[in-house]
Amino acid sequence: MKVIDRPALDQLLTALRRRGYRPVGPTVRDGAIIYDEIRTTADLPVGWTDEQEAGVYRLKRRDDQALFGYVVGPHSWKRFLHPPARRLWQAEREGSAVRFISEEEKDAPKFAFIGARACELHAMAMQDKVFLEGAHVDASYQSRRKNLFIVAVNCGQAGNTCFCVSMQAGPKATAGFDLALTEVLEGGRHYFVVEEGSAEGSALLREVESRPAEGAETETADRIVAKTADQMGRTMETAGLKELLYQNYEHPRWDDVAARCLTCGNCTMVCPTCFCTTVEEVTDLSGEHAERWQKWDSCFTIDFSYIHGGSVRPSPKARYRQWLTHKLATWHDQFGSSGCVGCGRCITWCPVGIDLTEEVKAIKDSGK
Amino acid sequence: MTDKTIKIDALARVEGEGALYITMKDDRVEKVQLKLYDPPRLFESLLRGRQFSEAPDITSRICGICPVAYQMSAVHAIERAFGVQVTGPLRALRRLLYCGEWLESHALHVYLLHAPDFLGYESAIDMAKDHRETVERGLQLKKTANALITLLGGRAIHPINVRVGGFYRVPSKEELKPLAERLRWARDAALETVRWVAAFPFPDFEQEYEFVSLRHPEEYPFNEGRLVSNRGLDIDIDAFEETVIEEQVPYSNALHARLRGRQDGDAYFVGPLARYNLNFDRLSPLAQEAARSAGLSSTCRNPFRSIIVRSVEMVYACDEALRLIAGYEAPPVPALDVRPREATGAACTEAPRGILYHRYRIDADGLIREAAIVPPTSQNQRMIETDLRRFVQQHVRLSKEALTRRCEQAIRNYDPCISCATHFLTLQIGSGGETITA
Amino acid sequence: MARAPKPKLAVWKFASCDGCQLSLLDCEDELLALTGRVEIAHFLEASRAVVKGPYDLSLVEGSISTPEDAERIRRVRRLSKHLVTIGACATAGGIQALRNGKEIKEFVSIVYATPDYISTLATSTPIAAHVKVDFELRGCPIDKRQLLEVITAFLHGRHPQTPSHSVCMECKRRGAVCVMVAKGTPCLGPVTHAGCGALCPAYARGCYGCFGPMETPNTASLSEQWEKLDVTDDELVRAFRSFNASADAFRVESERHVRRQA
Amino acid sequence: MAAEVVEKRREAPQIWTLRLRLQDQALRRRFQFRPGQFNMVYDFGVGEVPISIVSDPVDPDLLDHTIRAVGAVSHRLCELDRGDVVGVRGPYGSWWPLDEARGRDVVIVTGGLGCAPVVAAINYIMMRREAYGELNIFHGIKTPRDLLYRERFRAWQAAPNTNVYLSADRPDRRWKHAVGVVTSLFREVRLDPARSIVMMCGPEVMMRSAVRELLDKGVAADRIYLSLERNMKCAVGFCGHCQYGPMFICKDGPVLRYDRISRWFDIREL
Ligand SMILES: Cc1cc2nc3c(=O)[nH]c(=O)nc-3n(C[C@H](O)[C@H](O)[C@H](O)COP(=O)(O)OP(=O)(O)OC[C@H]3O[C@@H](n4cnc5c(N)ncnc54)[C@H](O)[C@@H]3O)c2cc1C
Ligand code: SF4
Ligand code: SF4
Ligand code: SF4
Repeated sequence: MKVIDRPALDQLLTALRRRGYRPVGPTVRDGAIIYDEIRTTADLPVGWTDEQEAGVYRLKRRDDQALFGYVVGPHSWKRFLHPPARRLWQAEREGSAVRFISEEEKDAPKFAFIGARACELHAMAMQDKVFLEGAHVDASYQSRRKNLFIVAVNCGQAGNTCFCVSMQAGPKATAGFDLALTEVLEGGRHYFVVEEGSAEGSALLREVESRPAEGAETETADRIVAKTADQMGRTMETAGLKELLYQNYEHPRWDDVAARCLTCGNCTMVCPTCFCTTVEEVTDLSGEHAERWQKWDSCFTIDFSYIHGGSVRPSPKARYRQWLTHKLATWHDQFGSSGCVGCGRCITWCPVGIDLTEEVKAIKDSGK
Repeated sequence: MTDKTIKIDALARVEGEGALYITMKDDRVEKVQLKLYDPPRLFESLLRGRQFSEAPDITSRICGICPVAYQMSAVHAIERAFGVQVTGPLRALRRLLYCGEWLESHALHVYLLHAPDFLGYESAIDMAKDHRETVERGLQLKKTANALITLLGGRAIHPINVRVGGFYRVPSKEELKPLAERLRWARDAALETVRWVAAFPFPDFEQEYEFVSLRHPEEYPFNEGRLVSNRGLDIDIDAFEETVIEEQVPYSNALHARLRGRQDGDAYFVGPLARYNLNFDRLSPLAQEAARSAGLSSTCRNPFRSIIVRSVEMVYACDEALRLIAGYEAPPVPALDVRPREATGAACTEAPRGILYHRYRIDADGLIREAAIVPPTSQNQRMIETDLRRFVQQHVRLSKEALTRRCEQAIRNYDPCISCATHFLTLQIGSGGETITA
Repeated sequence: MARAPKPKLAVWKFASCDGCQLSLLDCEDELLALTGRVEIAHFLEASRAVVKGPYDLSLVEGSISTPEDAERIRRVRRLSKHLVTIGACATAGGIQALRNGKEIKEFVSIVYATPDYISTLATSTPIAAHVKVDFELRGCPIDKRQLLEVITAFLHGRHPQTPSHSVCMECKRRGAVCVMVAKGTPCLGPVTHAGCGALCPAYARGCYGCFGPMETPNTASLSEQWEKLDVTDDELVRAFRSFNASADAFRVESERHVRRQA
Repeated sequence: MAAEVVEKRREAPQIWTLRLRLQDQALRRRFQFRPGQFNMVYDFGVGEVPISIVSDPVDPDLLDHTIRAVGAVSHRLCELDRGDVVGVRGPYGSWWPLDEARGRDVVIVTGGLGCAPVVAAINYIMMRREAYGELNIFHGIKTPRDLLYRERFRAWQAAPNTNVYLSADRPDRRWKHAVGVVTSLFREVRLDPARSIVMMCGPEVMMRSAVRELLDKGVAADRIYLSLERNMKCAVGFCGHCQYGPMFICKDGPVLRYDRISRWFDIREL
């Protein structure tokens, strides 16, 4: 373990940029903490925190200058690895011939994620499973993923909609990072305890002013993370959850939640593991050029399950049920784990505050 | 000696739907009727009971060509009611937005609607077959204007960002920068436009007019000023309704307006030509220079030359936009706090085709109790008819076909917007013109 | 593609503001290319040349509010192989449909000296209430990229891709911050048809529903949420009564709140 | 991958078979498929849809696709002519258990208008008729007008050791076959549940009752195979559209063994 003092943290960004990385990380915009390009640590949400509730998010001032003193916002890193819209391929018509042009992946951007949380690392691992570990590999995702450098941050506080502990996905980053920071503001000092997670992480760290961590410092860091674990705003009982949901496809609770659900798709858009996409055909007026564009899609739309003659899931109930059971049950069969990391985004960003932990509990309390 | 009827059932290349009927007997013009037959959409009625804050969004739907004008007149009228004055960068942004609309509307009219008349084409699309580069320049000018409106307003048609008190979101200085680049190109293209249209053939048609426009102590008018004319009118906007009389005519869905105290039947002229004649001294040096080099003095009384004036105003709009961008610093808040109170407020702003008047009576809850809107085209309608009468009388020798084309061109001098003009008028049963050619 | 004779495009206007057809002229980069692919056979706003029908593709703007127009749209339909309505006026009656259901005499006599003249204007109805419509493009105004999509889709013989899900999906894709969750600003995005690219939230205001209802709008649930943000029934009525006031879901929801006020 | 339409055959009104050949030689040589699998077929400017391969795998150079024109893409595909070029990705998905079925009786159950996936299996068996036992083909339709492949059924009926059973819900006067849902025919035909393997595709309601009947008759759940349809964008498990409970129809299916999906089979709007 090493320690970087607050003023030296900018060297980390400089070092990353020197290596050709584009640092992206949390920054304040339009009343929330979102992810975007970061030039210096001043771009981070210095002295900000967030308060979250089902359907409610508010930025608040902290009484210190913490850089990472909040939890997760509406963005997730999938925006960079699995972008909201991406061209898949193009076709040119030349006479009766058609030529297909695939996308070049060699110029994939080289991102450095600053401040990825434990739950987010788990989410990335889940998308890795989807896009990299099956019979087919998503080349675009793969090249972005390969190029990636991750500076994780262990959470110093939990949000009111967080339940990563239940999902065994946090609050401490255990794997899948190059460097992991724990931010400490105590006794007038402001420093970061750094854990190295990869050879490149260690190499990079050598380019930044740091010193070996003292025992007290690592203990403080551990204490902070442990405290966070005790602060979880939500919990979810996961034991037997898959079976519970498999047995309750016809539970009346689905009707109740459907009465509230807007089928707006926000939960799927903010979810860091949701991966579904649609493809649109884009043509121009020349009639000689066509493009296939992939876009984030959601199981809450009617078109999602459309087959000729109608949608397979016309009712909002069936769509909510698909989403929840996919996340918490069928995901296990598909990818060997739950599809939920307990980040709480879908709870906070649901405009009507539907809370999946409550839905699960309701089914558990009265289900088969 | 002949009798002749000119009948255009569906005017083309104007905004909205209108028809023209002229009858001549023994070479004398008997009747000139410009019918604006867009079905009325009853805006004044449906504004009643709406929240004041909805007025800019609702009235913008009166006209897709000049939505910004409606938004500007609405917010200024309501702000006057509430005693709010928007100043500094917010005021500058509004001017900037208006520059965008003028540039857009003028580029549309000059290139796509009016120029084909001078060069003898049915449309700009036909014109593009011989003058592709020119039409493309016009389209790029329009596109630049739309980029400006889109950045400030969210979209080019019915922008979503204008509100009473200011905006919902204001751009940063950075965001405006790339626009400046494009506007510099546009300014050159506008100068090029002036040169291009100055060389068009213009009929001899100098007329005596009463021009009416806003006049501001320092600026070429957009949103503020007194209402003045070259015949001594000089009033505050609050006196508008005492001054302007609107009358119904049996054949049109638009009211005719005239000024109180003038002779019955006297028309007045609003729009670019009026602004130009009354505010030449307020144009930027570059725009003045462009006008002079196009052979215009500080007055111009040939409405056919309004195409040059529009082009000069395009130069001005670019120039002014660049000036505003250069001096812009983002304001601390996107909008001033607005508290409704029981009050009435009126405002006039200069829509691309002339003054647009709004008045609202608002109650203590901020609900609109009464609204009145007088758009430029209904003010110009009588003037157009007067022009046509004179013009046709002067050119009775022309063939019917040629005369018809000339009449259309004369109507387009005013860039009439029929959607605006008929937004609230009485529908005449059975007046629907036939527009289907099957 | 076989170079058959160019398909004929016609643009028709009914009660409207002209904004939707202006969107076609706003396709500055594509306009000339378009004229290379289709024959602009009837488009009064742009050309005095009128080519006889029938037309392969008719774009219809505006609502039907007079008996003459009700007759005219039937003729347009007969002349058109494909008829696409563009904009809220044509697809839902537009803002002028606010008169629908009101005592029209009373409504107009507020302003008009001779309300008798306008007795025929009792309603403003969408085109589809009068003739068969092949496709409806939403928006007040329509989005010009979507208009181009409709035209190119027509040229390629496919269905236009103008998803009918919520504005929220576009809001999130563009990375905007939800104004309702983060600021407590009422937003109609969750019940509004996508297409604008979530403009309003990107400009820090709530969506006001100008694209009309989405595919499965749960207006009741959204209203309940708005009430938690201190929105009154009165305000809810107005929110659902704007440019798509006559679209079923919005009309029903506004009526519900009218009843609750009473 | 670009593929050329080398032949086009009309099967019925609105149904055409396109014979495609991949243009790239190297790709063509590598292309191997099994009956039941499908390709994603792309028409320029219109879109891409999943279509089963119905030709025989011994000749993977030529790929037959029988397409029913229902919507935009399928209509356009049916309008293509010889020499036109489409895009082809594939083959994707699982296949019929035709190796396992060798030496057994095969029961084919289809219904409705689209039954391309089982045609691939029937064609395969026909080409290797002696390798299989009795072949019973059950086909249910709503009205006689929906019987699209009269010729084919006649030809199959004529093959050795092969029976075709047709049933119409709403027959007309000239209908000579059975009346009612197709599953009612099972009662009349002697099937040896121990020797039989079932391959099925068609509307899900029909398949539900067919499965029930067959189970009642003693056919083991792991001897019943179904081909399912779901919306599909990518065909490689990325787009999520084709989920069916824990399955992705594009990669776990489209051919699924009944015992693996029995848990989900009766759930509506799954
Ligand atoms: C594994 C599999 C094999 C198939 N094999 C054949 C075959 O051999 N012959 C045949 O005629 N049809 C087959 N289908 C059905 C065929 O894919 C649809 O008829 C086709 O997608 C309809 O597209 P469309 O654009 O013409 O129709 P539209 O109704 O316009 O559909 C719009 C879009 O929805 C999706 N869609 C609609 N219906 C289906 C569907 N049934 N399955 C999947 N996606 C759908 C497609 O993305 C389509 O482009 C198969 C489907 C699957 C899943
Ligand atoms: S659960 Fe909430 S966020 Fe998700 S679709 Fe329903 S209303 Fe939208
Ligand atoms: S701001 Fe409006 S459109 Fe955007 S996510 Fe929130 S509710 Fe939906
Ligand atoms: S966000 Fe809503 S109101 Fe705003 S432009 Fe889009 S659809 Fe219209």
